[in-house]
Amino acid sequence: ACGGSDEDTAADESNTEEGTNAEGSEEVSGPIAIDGSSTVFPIMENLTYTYNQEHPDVNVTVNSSGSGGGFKKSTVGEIDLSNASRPIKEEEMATAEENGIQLEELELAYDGLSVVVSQQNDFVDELTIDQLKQIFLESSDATMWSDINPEWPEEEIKIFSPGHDSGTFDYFNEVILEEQPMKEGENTTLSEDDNVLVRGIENDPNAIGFFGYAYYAENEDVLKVLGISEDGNEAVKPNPETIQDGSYTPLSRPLFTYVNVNAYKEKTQVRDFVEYMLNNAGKAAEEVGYVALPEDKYQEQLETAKSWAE
Amino acid sequence: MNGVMEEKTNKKVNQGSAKPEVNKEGIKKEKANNIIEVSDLNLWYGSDQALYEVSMDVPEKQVTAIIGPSGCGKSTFLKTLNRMVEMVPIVKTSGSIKYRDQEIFSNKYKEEYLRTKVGMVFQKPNPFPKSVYDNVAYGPRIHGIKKKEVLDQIVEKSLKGAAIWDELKDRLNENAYGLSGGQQQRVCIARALAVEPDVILMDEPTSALDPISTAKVEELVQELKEKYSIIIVTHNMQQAARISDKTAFFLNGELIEFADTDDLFQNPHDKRTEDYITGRFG
Amino acid sequence: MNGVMEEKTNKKVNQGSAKPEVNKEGIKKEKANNIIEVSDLNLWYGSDQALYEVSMDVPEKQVTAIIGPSGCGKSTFLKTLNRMVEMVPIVKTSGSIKYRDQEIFSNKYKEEYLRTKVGMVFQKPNPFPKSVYDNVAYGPRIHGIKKKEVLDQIVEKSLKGAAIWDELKDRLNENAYGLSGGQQQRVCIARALAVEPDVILMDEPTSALDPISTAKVEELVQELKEKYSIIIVTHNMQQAARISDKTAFFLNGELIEFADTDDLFQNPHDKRTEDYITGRFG
Amino acid sequence: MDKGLQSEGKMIDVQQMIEKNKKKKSFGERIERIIPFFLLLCAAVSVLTTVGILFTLLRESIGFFSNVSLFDFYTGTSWSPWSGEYGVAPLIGGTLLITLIATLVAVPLGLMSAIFLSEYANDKVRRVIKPVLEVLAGIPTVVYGYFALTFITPMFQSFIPDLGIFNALSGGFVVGIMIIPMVASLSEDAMNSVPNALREGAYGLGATKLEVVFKVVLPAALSGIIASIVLAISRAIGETMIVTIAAGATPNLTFNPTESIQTMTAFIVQAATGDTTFGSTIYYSLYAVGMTLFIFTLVMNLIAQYISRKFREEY
Amino acid sequence: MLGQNEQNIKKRMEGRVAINKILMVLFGLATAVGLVFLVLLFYRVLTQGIGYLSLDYILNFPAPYPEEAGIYAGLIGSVFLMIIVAIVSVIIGVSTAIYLEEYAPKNKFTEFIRVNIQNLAGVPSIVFGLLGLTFFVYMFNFGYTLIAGGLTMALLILPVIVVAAQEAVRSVPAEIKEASYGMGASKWQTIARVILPAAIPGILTGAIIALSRAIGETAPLIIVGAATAIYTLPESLLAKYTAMPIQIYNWTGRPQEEWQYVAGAGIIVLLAVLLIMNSIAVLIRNKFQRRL
Ligand SMILES: Nc1ncnc2c1ncn2[C@@H]1O[C@H](COP(=O)(O)OP(=O)(O)OP(=O)(O)O)[C@@H](O)[C@H]1O
Ligand SMILES: Nc1ncnc2c1ncn2[C@@H]1O[C@H](COP(=O)(O)OP(=O)(O)OP(=O)(O)O)[C@@H](O)[C@H]1O
Ligand SMILES: [Mg+2]
Ligand SMILES: [Mg+2]
Ligand SMILES: O=P([O-])([O-])[O-]
Repeated sequence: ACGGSDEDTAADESNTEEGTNAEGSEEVSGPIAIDGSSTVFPIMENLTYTYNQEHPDVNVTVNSSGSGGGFKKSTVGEIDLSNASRPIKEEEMATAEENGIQLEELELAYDGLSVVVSQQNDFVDELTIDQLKQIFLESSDATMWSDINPEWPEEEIKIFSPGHDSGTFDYFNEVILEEQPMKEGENTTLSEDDNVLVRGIENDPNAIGFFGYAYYAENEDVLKVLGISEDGNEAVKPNPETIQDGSYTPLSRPLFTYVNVNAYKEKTQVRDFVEYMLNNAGKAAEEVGYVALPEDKYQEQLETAKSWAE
Repeated sequence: MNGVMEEKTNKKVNQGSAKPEVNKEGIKKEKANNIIEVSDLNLWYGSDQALYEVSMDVPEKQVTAIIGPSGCGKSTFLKTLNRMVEMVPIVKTSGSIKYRDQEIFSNKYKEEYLRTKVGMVFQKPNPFPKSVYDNVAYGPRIHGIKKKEVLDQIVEKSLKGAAIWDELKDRLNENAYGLSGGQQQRVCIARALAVEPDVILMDEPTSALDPISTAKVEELVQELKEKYSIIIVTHNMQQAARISDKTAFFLNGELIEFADTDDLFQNPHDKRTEDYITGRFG
Repeated sequence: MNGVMEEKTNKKVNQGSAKPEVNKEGIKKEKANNIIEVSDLNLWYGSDQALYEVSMDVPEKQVTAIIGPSGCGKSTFLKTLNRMVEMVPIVKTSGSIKYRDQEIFSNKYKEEYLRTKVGMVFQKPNPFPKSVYDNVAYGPRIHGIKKKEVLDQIVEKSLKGAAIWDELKDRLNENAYGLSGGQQQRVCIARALAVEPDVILMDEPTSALDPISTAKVEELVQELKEKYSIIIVTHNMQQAARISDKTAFFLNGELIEFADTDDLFQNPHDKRTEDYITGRFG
Repeated sequence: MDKGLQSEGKMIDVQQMIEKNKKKKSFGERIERIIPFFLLLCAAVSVLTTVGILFTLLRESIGFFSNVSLFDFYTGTSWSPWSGEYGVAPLIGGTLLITLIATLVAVPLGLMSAIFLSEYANDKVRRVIKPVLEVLAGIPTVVYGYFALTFITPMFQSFIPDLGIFNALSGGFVVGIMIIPMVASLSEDAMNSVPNALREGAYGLGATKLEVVFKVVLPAALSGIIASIVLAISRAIGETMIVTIAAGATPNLTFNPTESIQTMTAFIVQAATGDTTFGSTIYYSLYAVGMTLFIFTLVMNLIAQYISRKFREEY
Repeated sequence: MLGQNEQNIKKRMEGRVAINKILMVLFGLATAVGLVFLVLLFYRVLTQGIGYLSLDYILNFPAPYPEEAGIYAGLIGSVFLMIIVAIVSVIIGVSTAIYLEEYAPKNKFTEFIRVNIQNLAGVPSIVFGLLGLTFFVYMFNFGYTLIAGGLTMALLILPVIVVAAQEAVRSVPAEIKEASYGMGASKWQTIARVILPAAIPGILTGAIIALSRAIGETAPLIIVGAATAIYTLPESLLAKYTAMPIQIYNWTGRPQEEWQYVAGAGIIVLLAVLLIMNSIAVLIRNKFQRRL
């Protein structure tokens, strides 16, 4: 909510504190505050956990209050790193600038947004982008599966979607729905909790929904992932290869963290952690069910990051 | 000095005459007349024994008084007669109590039935937080009397019986909690009378009453014994002497002596009874 | 028949002698001896008036008895003397009460102080749910006495004074709620004695006691008046006659008559008093 | 007593000691004067809390109502904020439905449990069962949420075939289970504090336990019982995690308990923990819903308090 | 009896006693319903979580691997939170109750406070979260710290404690209050020595329920920013922290199935703490409770 003007003083304080610390060199210590996307949280937890084992004096805390929640805090300078499953929005960037905060984007991994139905669903295997629009768009009249394809049963489509303003929804909204409103009301269930979506879809042959690849991967036995085809091309299903090589389009998306450059400059431990993060993010991403970026991409970003300190 | 005192003085005059003593055994033989027969009653509160081997036959349609010093078990004994004492969960009893030849401790015997037959008036006034009317009508109502006219009749009769009708006839719908202690107690007596029980147990029923109400209740007790058997605990020996036909003297949980009232007061059989009634005790 | 009765019989013998009547005004003149002076006291519970224009001077180091039928305002009057009646929020009073020439209704007068000086024993036993010891030590403790030896002494003395030391000396640490009614009341009396007040108000203090305890308490009252002034409400006219020096008769919230006890009983000034004490009343 | 009098001579004079202590007592008197102020300050905390809540809710709601008219908000029957429809009725309906189901479960079960514990169970049983029941109120609502979703719903589905995976019924049912101890425990306390002399009076007239319960104990304990029910209902209205997880997130104006609904609280969580962009209308709408919820509980409580005052019996 | 013959009364008696028996069974069954669901819940939680429960689990910080993850930070965080909540809310709550029952003049303002408290008891926890965010986190500038969380929770359960304490204070018999005043005890002495001791069982019952509620609350802590992953214990009131329900909620939200079991283990620990709290309070309560 408020508190934008606090930033300067907060920064000053940490400045003097860290100044002395920096001279001591090698042994880094002090706090690092991270918040943001719940999608990115597992990667970040993995990274901070291993980092903390090497640097027990660094006091890392990670919250997961969503991409927007993270930006709410990072744009006023309350946190050092802000995780996001979508790029920062212009108005958020503007807020940051007003507050004298410089945020820089780093990509950590890829996620393949997976469109799924229940294993009990025996009629759909793949969908085109147009069909997705027909199913999800408010403006479309289709409410029955038979409205999409006459061969499909005359049953109501039940939609399960992540919260409307979550990073995951935002991305889907942007690339599939082209920023037009999605259906709402009786046959739509929104939840911030992806496991809840899994439960909802798994038992209903007429349900359809989407969420991060990791949730599909863990529930392969009860869910059926749909192949997505664009512009008459062959339908592609998400898997680590198709996500990394970009053939699963357009639903393959990058996951980010935004670094508070002011903090990066002033706090040794933030600098140290960002370096560690970029060196280890690929491994961490794979461990928690996401797809790593190509290795050189991490190194490239590391160079960029180092340039901020100047 | 006043009526009450004079009556007592009369008793005093009788003191010289020595009637032949009728002991417990003697009474037991007139079985037909006993409404309650207690044999070898022991009672424990947890591990503390409060009654020891009490045996006593309560005659029908007479007033039986129970006297004894504070803490001797009078209230406990009285509550045993309608099994109210079992409300204290740690209570254990042994022995037998027969009401009209039926064992009240038997599993088959319903305590609710017993308590309809053996009514009770308590030491501390305990009206329900309801109107005077509802207090008195409580008993008849639980026994299924619903007709307004009948209830009205019962309430009036019972309040009259408890010598409080005139005071309260215009306040029947007031909450009984607003009454003074004495008024409350008389409402409680009216409440007990309303179900017209067979036996009425009274635990120091007049201790909260002024002399006039006390005299009325005592008078009432005399009237009631035409139809009912009454057992009354009293801390007031004069009262026992005035109103009872038989008196039982308890001490430390034991029944020391039980005899016709005149005999007991004029010719106590036991040294302790004599000490107690002559005030040499303690 | 027993000690108590004999004493009363003695009183009766006195009945013939006609002492000159000392009326209210007569007493008021001996001002030096009055510890409490009530003038024109009116009291309302909400809109119901319970006391009407009561004026009465309580003599020092004597026993003043208050009698009257149930609901006539005895308890209310007593509670007014130590301002306990104000605990009922709807109570309103007018008039004046002076304790040792100081107006107790004055704003400057601390009711806590008044109550240390004017102690009280209630109608229903009301021990705290604490041990016997803590009950009796309560008063001294709240007034800052903390030394164990002193408290021990006070507790023992007070319990002895209330005729219950022998019964309870080994049970001082038991909870007072486990005691019988009579025992509880005597603990409450001991509790009041423990602060050694100047005046002791007693509201039917013996109504829950057996005759022996009653006799002891009565005896105690006689002893206490050596040092203290006692005002005792009783429903028992014999008791009033036995133990009090002066007696006040209340009826429907009015003080009907206030005189030396012997006078009041033998030579009642007011027809209503006479009717009441001869039992013709109601 | 004789002994007491004999030793009288060497006894201490208590009043004298009291007099002496009274002089030292200025400290005590100061406490006596300070305490009420301290207590009043504490009592003021709750008022300040309300003021704080109103401040928080109003400040942000004003932002919302500058975009959406108050009239549309309270008369609209469709809630789909992402298409600009802000009719709060479906959320209120969802809340009411959940509360109704929970109350229907908790009040009978809770009261019956209270009666059983207070009047029928012996001391030992009461001392074991009461605290065990209280555990129900302490289980994190997240746990209940998953319990409802993964256990209760499938169980209900076996005899209500067209019950959706998210539905008001299991959400409300589990909320009801959760608030049982609020009703049971506090009502039991109220019944327990009814003086035993009252029970004795009724038993002495030959009343059965049941008659004593219904005609004496319950009326005497009524104010305590109503207080416990109000607390329980308030808790049901405000319950968040269970309904978020098990009742779905479908703003749906229906009184059919087998359907998926959304409560006001569930929407607030959805909007507050989601990524709602700070400053957007949707972000502000959560405060408007919060405000509504607040007014809602206010009205509910005023009604309940009126009832409780009307039935209060003194003893 | 009037208008009724003996036979009728006896017949009715059979019926009344039978109904009493039947309802007794019904009441017992109703009590059992709550217990049955408790057992079911415990059974599910235990079967899910027991496998992951170990000393390591209790002493480990959060970790990205289910086998290494532990609840230590949450456990200690919750305990610290509860200490703050208990101290603040019991002191303020009982004081408020005493003020209202014993000191407050009967006027509009007092009535307002009373109504206000009753109403606060019905305000959803999430709203308290918003309050805490606005005031403790931002306005008082505590940030996302232990004290902000603790104060928010304390305000949340305050009304429950006040209402319970009021009821407890009110049910202290007037006779023993009179006895104390009659000894010349001042108001405060009477309260401290007679009223409070007699009201303790009721106050504790309220406090148990209230703290039980606080320890499981998730929503307001999310709003006032309890951390999800943290590798140090809070060292001061102004330190960041996490709490058990936050960790549990986070684990249940993860895709991999093992995390459900990790969460189950967390629930077991949370319930164990709850049971310990309850047992202590129940012991105290039973020690004091007796029917007057
Ligand atoms: N509920 C109880 N639990 C334990 N002991 C009890 C209980 N009620 C009474 N007692 C004990 O049993 C004994 C007899 O008590 P009881 O009340 O029967 O005496 P009482 O003769 O009626 O005395 P009083 O004249 O004072 O009323 C006493 O020692 C008392 O302490
Ligand atoms: N708290 C109260 N509120 C309202 N009225 C009351 C209250 N206490 C007593 N009264 C009324 O005041 C009158 C006097 O009552 P009080 O208790 O003083 O009588 P009493 O002479 O002590 O009677 P008893 O001998 O029965 O104790 C009665 O009519 C009673 O109903
Ligand atoms: Mg007795
Ligand atoms: Mg009186
Ligand atoms: O938490 P999100 O990744 O959906 O923003």
